[in-house]
Amino acid sequence: MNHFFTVEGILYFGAISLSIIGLFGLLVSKNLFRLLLSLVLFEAGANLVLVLSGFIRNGIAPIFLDGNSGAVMNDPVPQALVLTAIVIGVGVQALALSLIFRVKKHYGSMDMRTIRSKLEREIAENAGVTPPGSNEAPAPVKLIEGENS
Amino acid sequence: MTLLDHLFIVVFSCLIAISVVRNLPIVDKLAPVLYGLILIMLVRMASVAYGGDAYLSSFSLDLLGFKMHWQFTALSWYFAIITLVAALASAVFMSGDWGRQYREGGGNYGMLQLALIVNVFSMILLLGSGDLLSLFIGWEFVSWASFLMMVLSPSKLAKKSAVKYIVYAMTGAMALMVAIVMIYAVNDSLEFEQISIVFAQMSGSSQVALVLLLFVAFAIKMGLLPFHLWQAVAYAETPGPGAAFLGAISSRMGMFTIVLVIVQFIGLGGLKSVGTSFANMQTLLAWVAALTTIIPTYIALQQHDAKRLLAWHGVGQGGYMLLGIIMFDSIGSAGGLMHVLNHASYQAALFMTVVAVMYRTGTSDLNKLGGLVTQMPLTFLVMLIGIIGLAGLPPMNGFVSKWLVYRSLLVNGQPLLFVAAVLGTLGTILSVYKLIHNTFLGQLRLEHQNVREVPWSMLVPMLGLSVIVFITGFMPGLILPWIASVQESVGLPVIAHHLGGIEYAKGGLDMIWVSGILFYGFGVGALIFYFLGGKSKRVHQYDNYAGGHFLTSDVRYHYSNNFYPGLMHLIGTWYRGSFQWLENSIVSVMSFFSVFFENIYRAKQPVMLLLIGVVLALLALYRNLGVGA
Amino acid sequence: MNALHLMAELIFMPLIAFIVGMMMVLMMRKISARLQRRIGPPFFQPLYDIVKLYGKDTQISHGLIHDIGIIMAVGGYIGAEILLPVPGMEGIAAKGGVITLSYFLMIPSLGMALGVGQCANPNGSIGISRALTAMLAYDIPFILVVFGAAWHYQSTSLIGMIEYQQVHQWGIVEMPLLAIAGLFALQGMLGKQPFEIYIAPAEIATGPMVEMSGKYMGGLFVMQTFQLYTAGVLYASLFLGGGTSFLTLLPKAFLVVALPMSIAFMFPRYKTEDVIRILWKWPVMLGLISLAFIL
Amino acid sequence: MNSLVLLMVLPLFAAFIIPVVAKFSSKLALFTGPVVLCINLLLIMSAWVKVGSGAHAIFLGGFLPPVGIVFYIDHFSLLFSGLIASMVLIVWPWDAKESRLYSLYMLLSAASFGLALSADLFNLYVFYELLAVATYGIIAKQKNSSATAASLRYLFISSAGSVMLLLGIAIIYTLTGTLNIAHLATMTENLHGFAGLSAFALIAIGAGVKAEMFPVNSWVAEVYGTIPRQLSALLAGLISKLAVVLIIKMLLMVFQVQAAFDLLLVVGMLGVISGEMVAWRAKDMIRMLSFSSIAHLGVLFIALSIGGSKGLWLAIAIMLHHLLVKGGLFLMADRFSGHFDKLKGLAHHSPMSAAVFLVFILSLLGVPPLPGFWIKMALVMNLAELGGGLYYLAIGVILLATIIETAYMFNLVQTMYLKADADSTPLNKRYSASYTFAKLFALLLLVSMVFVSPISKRLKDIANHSANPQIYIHTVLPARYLGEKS
Repeated sequence: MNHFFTVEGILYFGAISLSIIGLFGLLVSKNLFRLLLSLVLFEAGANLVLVLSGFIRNGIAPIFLDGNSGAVMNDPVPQALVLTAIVIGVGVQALALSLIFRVKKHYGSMDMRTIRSKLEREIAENAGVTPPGSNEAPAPVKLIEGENS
Repeated sequence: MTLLDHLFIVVFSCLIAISVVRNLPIVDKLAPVLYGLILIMLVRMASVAYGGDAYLSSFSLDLLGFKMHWQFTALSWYFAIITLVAALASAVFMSGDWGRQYREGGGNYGMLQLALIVNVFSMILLLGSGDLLSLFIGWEFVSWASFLMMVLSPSKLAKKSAVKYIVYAMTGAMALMVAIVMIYAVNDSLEFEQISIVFAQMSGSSQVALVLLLFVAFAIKMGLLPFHLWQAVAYAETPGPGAAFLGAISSRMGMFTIVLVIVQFIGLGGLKSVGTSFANMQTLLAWVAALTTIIPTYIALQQHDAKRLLAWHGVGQGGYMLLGIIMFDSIGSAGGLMHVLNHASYQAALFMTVVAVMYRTGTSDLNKLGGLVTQMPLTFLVMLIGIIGLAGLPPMNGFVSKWLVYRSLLVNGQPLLFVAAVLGTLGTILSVYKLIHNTFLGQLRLEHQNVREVPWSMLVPMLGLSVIVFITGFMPGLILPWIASVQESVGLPVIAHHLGGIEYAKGGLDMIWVSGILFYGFGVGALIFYFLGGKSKRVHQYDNYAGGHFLTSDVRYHYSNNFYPGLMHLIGTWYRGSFQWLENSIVSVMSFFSVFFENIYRAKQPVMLLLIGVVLALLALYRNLGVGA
Repeated sequence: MNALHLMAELIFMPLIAFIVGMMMVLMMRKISARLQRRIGPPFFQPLYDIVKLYGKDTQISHGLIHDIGIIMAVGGYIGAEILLPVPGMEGIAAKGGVITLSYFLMIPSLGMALGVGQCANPNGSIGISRALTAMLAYDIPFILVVFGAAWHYQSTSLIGMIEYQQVHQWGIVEMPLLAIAGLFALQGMLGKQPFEIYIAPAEIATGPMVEMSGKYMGGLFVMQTFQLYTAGVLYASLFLGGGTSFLTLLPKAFLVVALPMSIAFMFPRYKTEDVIRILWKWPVMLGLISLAFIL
Repeated sequence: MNSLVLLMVLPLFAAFIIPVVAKFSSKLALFTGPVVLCINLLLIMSAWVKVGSGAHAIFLGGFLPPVGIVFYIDHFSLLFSGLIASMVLIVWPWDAKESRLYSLYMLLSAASFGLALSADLFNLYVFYELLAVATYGIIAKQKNSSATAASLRYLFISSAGSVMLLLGIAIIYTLTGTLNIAHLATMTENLHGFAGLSAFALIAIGAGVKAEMFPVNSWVAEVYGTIPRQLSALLAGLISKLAVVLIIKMLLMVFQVQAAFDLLLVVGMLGVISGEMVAWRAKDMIRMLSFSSIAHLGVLFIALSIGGSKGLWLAIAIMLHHLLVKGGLFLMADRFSGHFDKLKGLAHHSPMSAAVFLVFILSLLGVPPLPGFWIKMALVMNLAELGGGLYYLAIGVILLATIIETAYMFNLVQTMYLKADADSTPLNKRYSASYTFAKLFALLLLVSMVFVSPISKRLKDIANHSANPQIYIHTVLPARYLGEKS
């Protein structure tokens, strides 16, 4: 079990835990903002995993490449990728935040469950049907009249 | 170009022609002519029904690597001629006055004409199939064509039952598809011959599965137990002549495929090799057939709507056909095959009489009719001939085929099946008597005093069909050569026949003699009746014994509702609706799963699943690193 | 078979049946009279009855089907008689067989039902409904009996069955249980107590006969003679070895008909559902047990 | 050939200038998008001819593979590019007054083109995210607030999916050190371990959010229920397929292993059965179509699980068919939607629309001789040839689904053919451009019925070509890489 206590092992462990915490947050949170934060954590964990994939212990920054130093450099590609991913992530989070504001304004609640049930009701009303999951009878089981066999 | 190609071209042109002119008045005259034309094309191919070679089509298709071709054997021809005669009769029946009334009542007459020719076209296509794929396509065509016919009626119930039908039909089609796939997967070929080749190579459980799948597919079409629930209501709700046509032949396409696939290519040996020696597939199918003769017949006995009563009998009579063919001997299979034609003739005639009564009185409710024999004597005659045929009494054709089936059961030593068949026949007698009694006999209602006989455009096909019912009963030898060719072409033992019936070592049947004796008896009876004794006096229907009361026209003096109270009191408790219950419980189980999945979609479980997935994946990564390090 | 023989059969078979049948009616009435400690009718009473009915002045018809129903009822039996082989006259009977014959026996019922239906009297219709139900009840054991016999004798032709019994033993010896089941069916077929709910005079005014008068009723009387004759000869042929001559056949037939009549008065009248219940229970059970032995 | 980069660049550029243009002329802004798309269509057509039966790679940014950005062009990717251009044209928001919506549509098409053409895992991720953002934007731009809520809920699940995709990419990079698909295809042995397969699972499920894959598709009903039908047609018809394209690229080039196939097979089956079951209980048109769409994407995954060129051609066929049918149905739903009972009498109001509807669902059910039948037939036959319990189970599931589908679809059809009553309002618009397109789709479907044979042959050719990793590798990677390998 040695390798778990190397630097990479610990870093990976941290990154993975972060992802799982984030996802767990997504599962248990009801508040919209907490959900968003969980998403941020999840994404951060994933970014860490990605950046770790190019990490080499005692490697040098890729920018100081001079060809004969003999030092191993960290892989630059994941770093570039992570930068992009972070940017995208921030964009999405900003969008989410603005949506949260609008939803809060309309529904007057930050609770996902309340919003879901209200949303379902609205959709059902739009479509002119009773919302799913209400206590209505199960699917119509109508016999053809006068049948007996 | 072979004759078969000509037939296909003619049928297809007729389809186009009728779909073009369907809303013009000329369709009334054109449609019967076109069916006559197709009939002539079939007659030109008649050599196949007298032992000639099968016709092959020169068309063939190769789509996605599946090859399709078409052929016409004696079996196809036999079913095709029945189809065409039924279609011709229905077309004549609906043209003219009935059609006018239908149009005035808001019916879409052009669509009905179109539905009829579409049905004929798809049936010819199915009957001409030369391999499993063309069979499947024809099969689907036939299903959808009958659906088209059924939905034409504006009533809500009709549409509901049509949907029910199409769900059943789709189930059958899917079962057929799985069976075809099982066959295809072995040798990558869709030829009919592959069925027997593949069947022989299969393991026991696959054989069971294959036979059951094929049987389910065909049984649904034919309305055999336990798939009988869709048929009666759907047929009964179809507009008049359409019901006559569908009731006559549509569900018999299931019989055609049973003969073609199960009898010809799996065969007796195949069926017997599946299962134990005590209960093999043949036994199972025979019992399905027997129960199909009994249960729907007794359901028919309960109906108080004439069309529905007939439709339920249509389901029941399917049992006789299967019962005969499943015996695999010369007389039984001849009986089963012949019953297809016989049933088609009298069933079409009977449906037409009921439609004729509806045409004049506006109802087919058996509790609201009565005494019409004085107003519509010819319709009564047709119905009388029809019910004698349906009940299987001499001298009509239903007797011949049922006699052959009974004979075969006797020879094969199947007492229980024999009793079951007789039970079905007796139930039929009771039920058809109720039909004719409640419609034509007894007291004539006040509102029907002015009802007249139906016009000739409706009478002619009815009378024509009843002539067929009688002639083929009197001289079954007219039909038996066709049956013999069919038996030869599907590899069954061939029946020895002559004009009057069959020759058989341990007691044959000669219908010319039988009918002769019967008519001699009637003749003597008539002599005794008319020449002995005083002259009878015709009295009014109210001049009747009423326990001292005087009868007036406002008194309903007709016994129609709950016609067999004693019997129903006894067996009424047996009508538990078990099959309906079965159907409903399937629907309930579906609902349960549906709600279950609906909740899955609403709940957060997706994220839970994601969580599990991610944890696993990351753990995998972590371990992988560990191994690498 | 020459034409003369054919003519003879066509004429004499029904005639014999009629005469013998009338004697059976007489016997029946005598038996019931004796059981009730009466003397009973004179020898020609059955004939007198028929002649009187045919000769009546008032003959009420309810329409053509009413007439045709009677013709079918009588005619069906006449046809059946010709298919029922008797000594010396079995040429035409060879053309049919026991299945055909049992179907012929349903035609008179249907004919009568049609005629009664046309009368537009609910009493009659109720009677027919009961009669047809009773037919459903007794035909099941009857058909089991026919099946068992046909299987045992390996023939569906009555002639073949009689020949077999002449060579071997009588059917009643070889298949006693089936023969008993046959007796049950016979009781139902003849419509004797306890299976005579369908005429129930006090309740539905004699049911099918309610609108029958004059020669219509006479037709039914004729039909009854045929019915008794058919039942007797058929049972005798199936189980009692038929006969090589009328001398051996007729006593058996009379015995067969006498039996149900003699026991009839021991029973009450069963309700329709009870008729079905009893006929589907005991004789069917006996028949099935017997079949298990035969097969 | 390199002009094909314009496919992506032009819409992106248009997306940025449209708000500016709109300041001067809203008309001009409205027409910018369609013009760009038409140009793209022309580009695609000329490229289609030029590529012929070969393939072509475009290297961007001055780096050669496996480092640089690569676009891979063959008939498969061009087919999808063409579909994107035409589909966006069809659903272009002509009646919207807002220029930002045009930008979003342009952004969406740019991302879609990128998704169809990219040959690089990370670029695929970027375009995927871009597509997602554009979609959230378009949904949230709808004037009703429930659309906002639906969009937010969609955002959460979709972003979670994107992160999973990212995680999968990270794992793949850890294992191989490259993200170029062609390069990955040369080192599959590194990826066929448990870790590699879980990376595939993450990617499949991550992309599966958009592809309406079973466990991650709870957004479908909410989003389709709140947005305009045209947009549903776009999402269900096209965007879902693009996500599938991503999965196809990974599956066929890198993960041709049984475990991956089994994964797709299982989620496919679950999707089919759950979708049909829920659709069966639906009582309004949109909900029914949404869940039926889920089920049909499930069928698509089942087809993919056959693997190889056979699986690919079936998948393409299913995608095209589903695009026509489901797209057409959603477009039709523009004119009639709502509770089924309101549709009573539709067939009498507008026999034509009932007939078009019927054509669509008959093909969906696989009734001969419509194209749907041949696809179903070929799919089932191919599954049967593979044999094995799971594949037979899949056959059973597909056919069972057909039966359930018949039940609910024809329940709807019979309602349409009933007599109208007081509260039935079968048509909520007298005229709708989408309906015209729906008719066009139906016509296409009928035409393709006649040409089943040539079309299937063509698709098989495309699939044979695109499913071959060797062609891909040889086209994309420079010779020295191949030299090193061999």
